[in-house]
Amino acid sequence: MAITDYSIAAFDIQKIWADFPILSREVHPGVPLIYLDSTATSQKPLQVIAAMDEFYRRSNANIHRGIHALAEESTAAYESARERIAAFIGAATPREVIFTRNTTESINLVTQSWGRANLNPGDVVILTEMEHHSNLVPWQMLAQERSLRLEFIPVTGDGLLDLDEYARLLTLDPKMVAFTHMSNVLGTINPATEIIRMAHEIGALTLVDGAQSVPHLPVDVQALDADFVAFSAHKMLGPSGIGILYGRKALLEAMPPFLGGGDMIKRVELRSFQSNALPYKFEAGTPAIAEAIGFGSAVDYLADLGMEAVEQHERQIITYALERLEEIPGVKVFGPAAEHRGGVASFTLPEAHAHDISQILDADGIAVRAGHHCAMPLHTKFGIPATARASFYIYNTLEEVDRLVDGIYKVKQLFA
Amino acid sequence: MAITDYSIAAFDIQKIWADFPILSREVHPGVPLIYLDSTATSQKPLQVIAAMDEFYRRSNANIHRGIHALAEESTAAYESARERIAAFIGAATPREVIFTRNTTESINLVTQSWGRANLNPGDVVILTEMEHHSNLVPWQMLAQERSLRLEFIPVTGDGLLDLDEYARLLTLDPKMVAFTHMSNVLGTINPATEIIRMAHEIGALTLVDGAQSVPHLPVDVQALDADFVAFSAHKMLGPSGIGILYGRKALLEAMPPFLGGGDMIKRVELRSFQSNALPYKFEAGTPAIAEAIGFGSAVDYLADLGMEAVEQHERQIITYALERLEEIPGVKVFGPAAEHRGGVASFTLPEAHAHDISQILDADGIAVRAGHHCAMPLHTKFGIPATARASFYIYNTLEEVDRLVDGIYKVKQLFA
Amino acid sequence: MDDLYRELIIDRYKNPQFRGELDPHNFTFEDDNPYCGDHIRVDVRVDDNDVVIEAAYSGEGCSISQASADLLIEFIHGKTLDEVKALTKDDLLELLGIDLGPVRLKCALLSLKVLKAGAYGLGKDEVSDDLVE
Amino acid sequence: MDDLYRELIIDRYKNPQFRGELDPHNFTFEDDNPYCGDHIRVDVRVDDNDVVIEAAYSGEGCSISQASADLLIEFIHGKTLDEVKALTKDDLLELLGIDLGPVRLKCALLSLKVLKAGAYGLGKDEVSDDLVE
Ligand SMILES: Cc1ncc(COP(=O)(O)O)c(C=O)c1O
Ligand SMILES: Cc1ncc(COP(=O)(O)O)c(C=O)c1O
Repeated sequence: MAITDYSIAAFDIQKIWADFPILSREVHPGVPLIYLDSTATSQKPLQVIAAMDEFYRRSNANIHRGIHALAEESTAAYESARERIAAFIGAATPREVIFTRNTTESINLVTQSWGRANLNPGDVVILTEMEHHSNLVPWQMLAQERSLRLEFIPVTGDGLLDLDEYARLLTLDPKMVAFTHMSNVLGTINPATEIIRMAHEIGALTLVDGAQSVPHLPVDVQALDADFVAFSAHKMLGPSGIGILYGRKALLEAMPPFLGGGDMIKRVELRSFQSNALPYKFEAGTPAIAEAIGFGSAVDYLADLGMEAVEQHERQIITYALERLEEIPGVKVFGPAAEHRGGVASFTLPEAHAHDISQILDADGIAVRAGHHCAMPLHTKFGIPATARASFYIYNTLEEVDRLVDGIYKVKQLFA
Repeated sequence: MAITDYSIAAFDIQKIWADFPILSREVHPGVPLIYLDSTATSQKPLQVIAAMDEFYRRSNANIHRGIHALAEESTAAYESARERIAAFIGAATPREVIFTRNTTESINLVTQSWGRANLNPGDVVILTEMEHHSNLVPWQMLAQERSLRLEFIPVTGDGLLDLDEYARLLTLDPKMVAFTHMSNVLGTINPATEIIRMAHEIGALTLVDGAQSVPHLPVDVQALDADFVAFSAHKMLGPSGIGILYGRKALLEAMPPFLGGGDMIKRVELRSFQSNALPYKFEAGTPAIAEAIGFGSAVDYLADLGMEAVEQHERQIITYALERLEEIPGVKVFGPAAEHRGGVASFTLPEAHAHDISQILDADGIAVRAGHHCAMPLHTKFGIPATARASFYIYNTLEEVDRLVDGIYKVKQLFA
Repeated sequence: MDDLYRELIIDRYKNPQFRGELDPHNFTFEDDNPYCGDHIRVDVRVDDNDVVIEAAYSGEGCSISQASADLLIEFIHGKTLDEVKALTKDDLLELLGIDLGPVRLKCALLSLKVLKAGAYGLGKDEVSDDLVE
Repeated sequence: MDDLYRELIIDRYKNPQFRGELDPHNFTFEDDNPYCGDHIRVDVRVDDNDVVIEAAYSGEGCSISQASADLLIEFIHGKTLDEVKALTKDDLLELLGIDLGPVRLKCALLSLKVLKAGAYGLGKDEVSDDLVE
């Protein structure tokens, strides 16, 4: 869409639009894209696309073992990406930063390596009712295998975690508290520092699902005092196929390997092996090399904007979006007030199913997601099968919110 | 290097060179690249790079759940790639084709899902002495966890599997025979059809490590009658970060999930979940979407050339390379005669360590790998810590073999 | 978005013609699409020659799932059970007359899946997407 | 490739000046680089003031690992044990005077790792790359 809205001062939106080729695309003939689905996956700036392109055109080689020039360039680029990502999240050392496929694999690495080694029948793990399936199912699998007890911090009617109930659950002496920093449905930004402090007081470890927070908020893993943090590149301007598990060095060092194979070993005999040092111990086989390099470029882009500015930009949009959505008769937006949330608004209409909302909006080029957003239990709790979700990122504008609102009025008219 | 060698008729090398931008690069000022390290990872044609570039510039969205136009385009492109890969390997249905990160993860999926569900203390698994660490360590991890017995088909002095000893090992009633179709060190192409037939006769399942065979030979999983086949995109013109596990539908259906999370579920409640249908059951979280699309493009490229032509091209080069290498005094090439091998030649020199060979060759732009090539037990068996390895693919020429030989003479001179 | 979507689908969704339950019936079946909560039940009555003489659907969900059911039920009146069992995805898409992406396809096919599962007399656990592929 | 590589490294590799074993010695240590099989042992003799008065290395491997060891052993003659313990990666690279990629770096640093592990009196299991970073 044409950008006529410069009311948002956090950064230069016109410059950002020039960096994202997809935003100038028409989704249907004559219909430009309004992309409001960044919570599912973000768009990618030219800088990220070019970094990967350039890698394949100039430097591509397998890493770590090669002596020839390309192998050295590739290894240096891959490890430099790890260092920049480590700096971006404030890790004490790049060795604490493990490349995985995505948030989901990062969490499975924790459940299958740390969990199998440390949890015993009857042990309690605390999750929350607002978790994404990626932070539920791995624990359910482990709970079934190890007879663990899963307990859930309840979500209040206005989409916040019930911290009193959390305090009560902590008396069960849990070994682990695993929670999402920001809900991908409600947008709720949970008080991670407090949740972690309370867990540590009773000796529990913590895993932060940072899939939505690391892309949208300043996150410093040492300031949070988190034990594990999981996130995905594709939600923060980076490519698909790569994510991160951050873990405290001492914890990672004590954990058994997760997947076995090339690169994660120091020495192999026919019937035994010795694991490699961190971070390689957890990176079996040829990793996602170009993707790591693209991810490095993505955090450079975000760091240049400044994560405070990113957060401020989204706060302005979501504040405006909640105002505008709530003035539409019948629209029900789930989740807390703007000051407790990031740029996510999930809503329902009485006359039309979420799928129909999304399909009708698509005719106007507006991309929103419809469904349970991989959070079925939360939807069950709110008694709805599906919501439509508009989500915002650095490239979105207030004018796009207006177009969304116009579109919702069209849906209402069609289904009246 | 300038291409003046048109003696190889299997396909038009000049056309191929035009497709691979990296091949025109100078690795040092004035020194063009001679890339002889495709066994570690192949280079990528423009078609593959462009497919991913185009995806990020035009269609990028998360898949499977979205109704908007971009999500539909992305889903269709991702699934179309799966279909083309399935056709490329002759799978009965695309549902048997599971996207993983790489060969290594594919094998771990089998050991951790099929293996944990089906193997019990004392059960025998047969491997070979020429396996890559990726087909050793996952079985060692499982063997330790489940008290399995691992047995190894020996490698003969000329780098072939000892099939008499294999027949004897089969009397141990193994549950699984997991072997590499083509050795990444010796280049040996193992008689996979026969190995599988013999395993099936006594009721054992088979896993084929196809990391080197699928890129270089015609491989039809149904003709092989293989139960599982693992391979990586990055070794066959495709991107990093994506690989395949092929498995027979009935086997995959009976297996428990591997990683838990979004997309691999049908239904989730707080304390339980129901797995999704194939192939999604084994694809937890946002997959490597752009990479799948690039992989689809890579198999299109190979299918256009024809895998028979690819094999023939490499047979010509390796035949010539073995001839030329063997005429250099002191060079010892490991592995069988050309008719039993693909385009891989690992060798040693008495006067210089493999690292030195590789570094000196690099000064002339020649990229070969040096080390144990993730096959330490095989190197131990041959009593050498490291070899230098030259490996060939569709873009290599006889003239490049000559340059390699010139380079080796230089090494000999320096270290004389 | 196709104009047909607006006209045919939304019209059938707002003004269904075969909504309801039949009692007695020769078979009934219900299932849902876990991705979006769409739910469809079909009740079918056949004569001695296994020809459908009356049928109805009930349930809830998006316009595509409900309108498809309405169109499908209309279509099977006068068809034999064997003809019903032989119905394919393409038959249903022809009825709808619009292009559907992969997600909406699942919505559209729910009623066909339920109908065929009922016609074949399958148990709840035996239903799979293979029925409509 | 740097010409220095050819001259200095290959010369030292072919004509080592401090190759051998020392008996008696004040400490000895050996280890290898599993990636390539390079192996280095160092033997060191110090006087009453903990100053290195004699040292030697033995082992096998690529030219970088062996030549680095030769240069390093030459360098520590006359240094105190505390000075030896304080040696860094950069000190060694200065001795070598050439740029090294990540893999060859491991070859080059093996002798320093072994030397420092010996100087600190570490056990075999306590050796880590942290010693040379
Ligand atoms: C025979 C063989 N198996 C397995 C692998 C591992 O492949 P990846 O690193 O892509 O998982 C390789 C790659 O070097 C290989 O050559
Ligand atoms: C809160 C949250 N956790 C986890 C995930 C899973 O991320 P991925 O699919 O990249 O593994 C998502 C993505 O939808 C998410 O929003």
